Amino acid sequence: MARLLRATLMPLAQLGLVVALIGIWAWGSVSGWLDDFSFGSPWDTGAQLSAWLQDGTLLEGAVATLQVLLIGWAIGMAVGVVVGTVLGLSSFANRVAGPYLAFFNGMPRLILYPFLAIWLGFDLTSKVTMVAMVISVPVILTVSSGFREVDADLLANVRLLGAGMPQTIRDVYGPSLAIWVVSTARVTLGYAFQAAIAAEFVGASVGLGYLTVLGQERLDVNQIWAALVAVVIIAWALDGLVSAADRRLLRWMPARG
Amino acid sequence: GGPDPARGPTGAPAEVAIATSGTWITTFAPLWAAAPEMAEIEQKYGTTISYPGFGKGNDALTAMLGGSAAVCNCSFNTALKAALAKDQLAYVVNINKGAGTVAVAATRFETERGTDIAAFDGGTWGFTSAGSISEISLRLAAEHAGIDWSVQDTIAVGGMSAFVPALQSGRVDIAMMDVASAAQAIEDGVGYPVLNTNDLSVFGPIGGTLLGNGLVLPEAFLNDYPELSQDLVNAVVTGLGRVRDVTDPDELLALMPPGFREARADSPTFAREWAFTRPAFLSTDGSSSDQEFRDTTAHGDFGEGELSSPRAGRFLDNSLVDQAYQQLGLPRPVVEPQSTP
Amino acid sequence: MPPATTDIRNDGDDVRPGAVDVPDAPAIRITGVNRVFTRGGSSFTAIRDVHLEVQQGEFLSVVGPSGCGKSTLLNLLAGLAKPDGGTVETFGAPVRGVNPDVGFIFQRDALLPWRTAVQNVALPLRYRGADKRAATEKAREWLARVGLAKFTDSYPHQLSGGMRKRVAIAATLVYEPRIILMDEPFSALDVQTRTLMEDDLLKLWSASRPAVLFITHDLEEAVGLSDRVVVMSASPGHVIGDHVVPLERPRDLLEIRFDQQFTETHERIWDQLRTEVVRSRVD
Amino acid sequence: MPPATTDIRNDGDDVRPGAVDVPDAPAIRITGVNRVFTRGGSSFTAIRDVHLEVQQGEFLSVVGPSGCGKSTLLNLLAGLAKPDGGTVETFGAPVRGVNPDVGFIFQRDALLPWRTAVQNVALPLRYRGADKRAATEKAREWLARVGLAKFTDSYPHQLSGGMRKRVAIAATLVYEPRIILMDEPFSALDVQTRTLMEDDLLKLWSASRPAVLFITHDLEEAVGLSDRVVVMSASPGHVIGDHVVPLERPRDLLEIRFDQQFTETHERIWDQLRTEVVRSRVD
Amino acid sequence: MSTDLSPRPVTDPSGGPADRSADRRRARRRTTVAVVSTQLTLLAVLLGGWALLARDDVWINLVGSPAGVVDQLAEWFADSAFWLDVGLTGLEAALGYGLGVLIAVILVAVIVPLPFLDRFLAPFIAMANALPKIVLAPLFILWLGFSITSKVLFVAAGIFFLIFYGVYSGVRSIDHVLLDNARVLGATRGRIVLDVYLPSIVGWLISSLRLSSAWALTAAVVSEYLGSNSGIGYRIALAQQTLDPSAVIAGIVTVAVLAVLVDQLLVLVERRYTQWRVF
Ligand SMILES: Nc1ncnc2c1ncn2[C@@H]1O[C@H](COP(=O)(O)OP(=O)(O)OP(=O)(O)O)[C@@H](O)[C@H]1O
Ligand SMILES: Nc1ncnc2c1ncn2[C@@H]1O[C@H](COP(=O)(O)OP(=O)(O)OP(=O)(O)O)[C@@H](O)[C@H]1O
Ligand SMILES: [Mg+2]
Ligand SMILES: [Mg+2]
Repeated sequence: MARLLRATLMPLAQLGLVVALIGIWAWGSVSGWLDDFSFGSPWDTGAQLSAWLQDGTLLEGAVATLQVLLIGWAIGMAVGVVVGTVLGLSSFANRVAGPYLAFFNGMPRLILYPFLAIWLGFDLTSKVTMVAMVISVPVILTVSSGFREVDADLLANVRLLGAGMPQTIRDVYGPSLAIWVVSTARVTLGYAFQAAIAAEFVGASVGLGYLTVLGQERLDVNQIWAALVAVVIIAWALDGLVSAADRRLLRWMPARG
Repeated sequence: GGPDPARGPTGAPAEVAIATSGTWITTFAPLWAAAPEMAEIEQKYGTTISYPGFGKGNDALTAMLGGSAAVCNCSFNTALKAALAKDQLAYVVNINKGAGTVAVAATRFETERGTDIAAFDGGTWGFTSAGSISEISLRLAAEHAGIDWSVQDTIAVGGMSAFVPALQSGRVDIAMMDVASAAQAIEDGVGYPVLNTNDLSVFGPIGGTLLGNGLVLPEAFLNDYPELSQDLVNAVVTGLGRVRDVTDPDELLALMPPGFREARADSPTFAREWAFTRPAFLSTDGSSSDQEFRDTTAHGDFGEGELSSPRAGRFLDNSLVDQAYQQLGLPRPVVEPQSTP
Repeated sequence: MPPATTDIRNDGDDVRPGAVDVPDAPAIRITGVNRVFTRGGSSFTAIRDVHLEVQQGEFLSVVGPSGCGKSTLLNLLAGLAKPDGGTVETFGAPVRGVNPDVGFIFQRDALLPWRTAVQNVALPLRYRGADKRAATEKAREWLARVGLAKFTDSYPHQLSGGMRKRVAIAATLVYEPRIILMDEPFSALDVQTRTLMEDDLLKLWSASRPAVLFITHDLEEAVGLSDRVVVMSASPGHVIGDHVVPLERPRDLLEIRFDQQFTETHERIWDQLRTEVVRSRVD
Repeated sequence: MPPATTDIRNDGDDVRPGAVDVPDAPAIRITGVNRVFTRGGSSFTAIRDVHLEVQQGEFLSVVGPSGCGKSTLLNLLAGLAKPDGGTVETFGAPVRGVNPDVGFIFQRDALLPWRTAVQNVALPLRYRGADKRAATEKAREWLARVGLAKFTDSYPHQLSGGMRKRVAIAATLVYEPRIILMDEPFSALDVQTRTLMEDDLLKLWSASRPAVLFITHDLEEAVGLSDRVVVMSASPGHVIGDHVVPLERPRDLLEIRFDQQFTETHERIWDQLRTEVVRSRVD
Repeated sequence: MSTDLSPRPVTDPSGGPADRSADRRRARRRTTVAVVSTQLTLLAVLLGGWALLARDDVWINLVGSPAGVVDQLAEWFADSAFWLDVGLTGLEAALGYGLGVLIAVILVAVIVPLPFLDRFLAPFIAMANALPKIVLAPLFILWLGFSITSKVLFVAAGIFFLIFYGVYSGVRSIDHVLLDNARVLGATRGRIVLDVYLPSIVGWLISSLRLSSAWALTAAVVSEYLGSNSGIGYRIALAQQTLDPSAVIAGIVTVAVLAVLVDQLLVLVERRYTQWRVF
């Protein structure tokens, strides 16, 4: 009973917070405390959203962005995990790549999209590459440093039990790194969104990033909010998936509060 | 409104920031050429004048609305939109007319298509970003040539620096560029000019006389610092007069602050740039007419009734310019006749 | 923290050149081995000049005061660390990299926390190419044998200390390695479970006759199980006594304690050990 | 992995309301306590309806088959987990949150890997406000007492298994808690070191007379040290036997084994335990 | 500049007798030589590739040329205004970084002991994480002006999540026995944080700190790029407007080099705090 109560209470409380925030926003906008030009208003944003919903703009934009995001993110994660693994296993490769990675990581990659676009064309490929490029470096760095946290006893044990390198990776490195990868997955999801949107600022005629640029161009904060609401909802859903994966990957862990 | 800026010794703000969309843009030559007058103002009021530059006009305006700049040098439509939605603003002096852009097509089309925009039907069209003046002017030109814009392949290249490579690599067939990119593209042999929107004789029939950029002031600033406001306008009007009649690019460079000269080291390219830009000044004396107001707002995505509101009515303010010519004792220059599409 | 070992990831050369065993070679031959640790700048000799031979099929126990280097010795045999002098050979071939001939029951349990008990036991079989079903079947059998039939699907953190140890034992015995290294395998078990498992161990051993190197602190256990008991000195550890256990096999572990020869051997080793421990305390 | 405990971070109220002790209350009173774990959906009762009292100054041992819930019991007493029924009291006050009265020697060693031996031992003193110099001094003394004078500045991973255990013991005894919970503290030690430490423990205990709850698998140890030995059944664990040890104090641990009352008590507990272990195996 | 984030070249932790340790030292020196020569080869290949690319008309407008970039950098280095800009960007990044780290650590410290708060906030944090901060940059300017405040906040918003999720996962992977032991030994909450949490999460913390230091610089540059008249970001924006690709690249290189330097600093810190490790 108590559990049931707790299970329903939490979403209610969360909903409550959302409603309260919108309430403050609405009140601020009515009372003039928040001026419409800088902060927009809930109803105008709502109206914009429903208009987009009706004419299909929103769906089209969301699909376009999601496509870039997911493909780019998957590629970025995969490249990151693979390269990170190589660097984690070979100290030589790691030492060679170190400065290059640090350099690349330090480069403001978000403003490089026009270069990519001209090189690869103003279509999906360049946007996906952009997303993958932005997130793969942090993934490489986290994964390769995760290797050092792996318990040496466990490694010794499976090697003695007869595990070869692939098995060691699967049975020891993989699960030990899972928690790192999952945490990276969350963070990179955020960066992937940034990159996808930044890419859509340029060279796009659909997508949520395009819609926000339009909002900026028209000085219409409501339009920016409306696009962001869509972004946030998608993000929330994706994060749900990540945490489901997290629960599945890490179910061996002692119960945590 | 932002925080009240600290006051200098003479009661003027300690700093007057003029937010502009882009630094050392040739289109704003009158502003840069007003440097000596600005220095005098700094002296007179014990203030400092700065020019924070932004990638886009919107951001410059935003900076002013957010209170971190006192004055904005930005495009007419953007400022009007803000004036309707937020604080009352006034457009006190016009700096250039026309869209400030040049359509450039890839060299490979030069012999075959020339300046016939209609010939680009079905091709790829480049501009900076969706909703920008670059897109609008390109669309106007295309539609004027009888092209159905909605079926064209359009690409927002993002930044100005992407124009030349995009054209060169064949990613776009024709693009509406800022003058600097256009000059560069042509100088590099990548493209050839198709249409200069600064040239009223060409663009007038297409989009009418567009009010380009100008100084925009919050009304509060005007009321608080009437004298300073007037002096700023005087400076720009002086600057405008200074550059208007200069045909020799080197002579022009000599009028510019060192920063500008540094940024325009390549003189043949700058010569082209100047050739493209100058018509934008020939068609203005700093003031703006109601007809121009109508032409410009026609492309501005305004709501019904918005433009007839009293706020819109107060936006355009030629009085300071008129006053400037009186105070300065300068004759009003002859302006090219207005043209409507 | 694990006892530090040289990194096993560096030397991938698991393939031992001497894979062709010398037929009559002892299962284990350790000659003049040293192991030195640097600790905060100064170096510390954990074992010095250790000589030890274990014949194929022999069951040898090692006893010695805490910290005398017993675990260190096993690490060398397993190839998890390299000696700083001397040679370590199994079946006549020097140990290079991780030694595929040995099964190792660690002093600290090293189960994979993300695998259930049965998956942990099935692991070595799977590594040896058994198919999943067969491996799981056999693992289940073994878990039943160590009294954990009801806990096959528990994760290690859900097991008690003794249970984890039993899983680790099952995981090593299940694949019948030719050499078994056991580091205090039964110390976390209650007397009864312990006796049962000792019995099991002896049965298994007499069936497939691996060489066993068994570390324990329980002298009765050492004498009861082994053919030979080796006593190590306090650090720097080296072999100071080698006692043959003159008891017949098969042995009944409960009965044997009352055998006179058992008591005598026990007494002899005990005496030697006592002196040693007192010495190590005094230093 | 540690046995999972209900999350102890939930209740920040470490301050026990009943800080004013009831003078004659038993040091430990456990009444009708259950502890249930959920494991892969189904629930599993680790201990059921356990009743246990330990008087102030009493030395009590608990024995029982592996996995019967002994560690679970200690976790409840230390306030690291909450019972799923029944009450757990120390000095007459219910245990809420971490119990500040107890010292706990864990079955698995729990030294901070990033602190040297002496720092680990000094920790509880520092937590109790001792200044650094005094704490280090005392910690050094204690390390010497457990035979680790030469290893004060080693990190845990540089110590052998038995050494780590000794550091943990020193870290608990050093601050003289009123209740000491010990989970197989000596099982990783060799016989001699073990005897020395048992002696030390008895000396310390008779000096400050804490209540001790001692878990061991070594019946001789249990009988030799305790006033009373409690036998737990196989899971779900509960108390099935309570044996008073009718031996005089002070005791000489080496001599006492030959005392007839010792042998009798030992025999009696052994019999009960055997039946229990066999039962747990058969289930 | 060896910037390995992954396990250090794990050498034998035990020294060994003199002849062996000399052997090992020699071996180590040999690997270092191999590493450096491979790095240099790679560098040569990359620079060569770039130089080749720059001979192409399209590409030189995009990526400039190595010579152009070097010229530009030389010119900047001699210019005190450039160093002021570097200082400004660095200041914005540092302040934003400090702020972001502070908020993230405080939030973790509040959330971890209060699981209901954790569950309550989780979706909001996830949403905020996904919010493209780059869209917010203009709004920050609108709300806060183009003052240093807006940039600092922008930077903080950019790196907050890296730190937050990093520290949070670190806390989750802590060994419970250590916690329990410390609590039983009488550690107060503060001491537990100092003695158990911090040392256990050092690996996570440092790795997130290292990742986010680069992002902090990026964020500072992006916010300058989007609106400012000083800082390296502004120099990049200016170079784009004046169609000077070499200057764009020079700006980007400056930022990246700055990031590498900061990273090296953090590596030193890391060495200091992870000595106890086995490796
Ligand atoms: N990584 C290391 N660095 C420094 N010293 C070490 C290291 N590992 C072990 N030692 C030292 O080597 C000696 C032998 O340790 P070892 O673990 O082999 O002892 P042991 O005989 O197994 O003891 P126990 O019975 O207590 O497990 C000890 O003094 C220990 O401190
Ligand atoms: N977190 C957990 N989840 C599920 N089951 C658990 C958990 N912790 C302990 N158990 C179960 O509770 C029972 C008692 O465990 P406990 O650790 O108390 O045993 P013990 O008496 O200390 O055994 P040993 O002597 O082997 O240490 C065991 O069956 C164990 O599997
Ligand atoms: Mg050992
Ligand atoms: Mg236990």
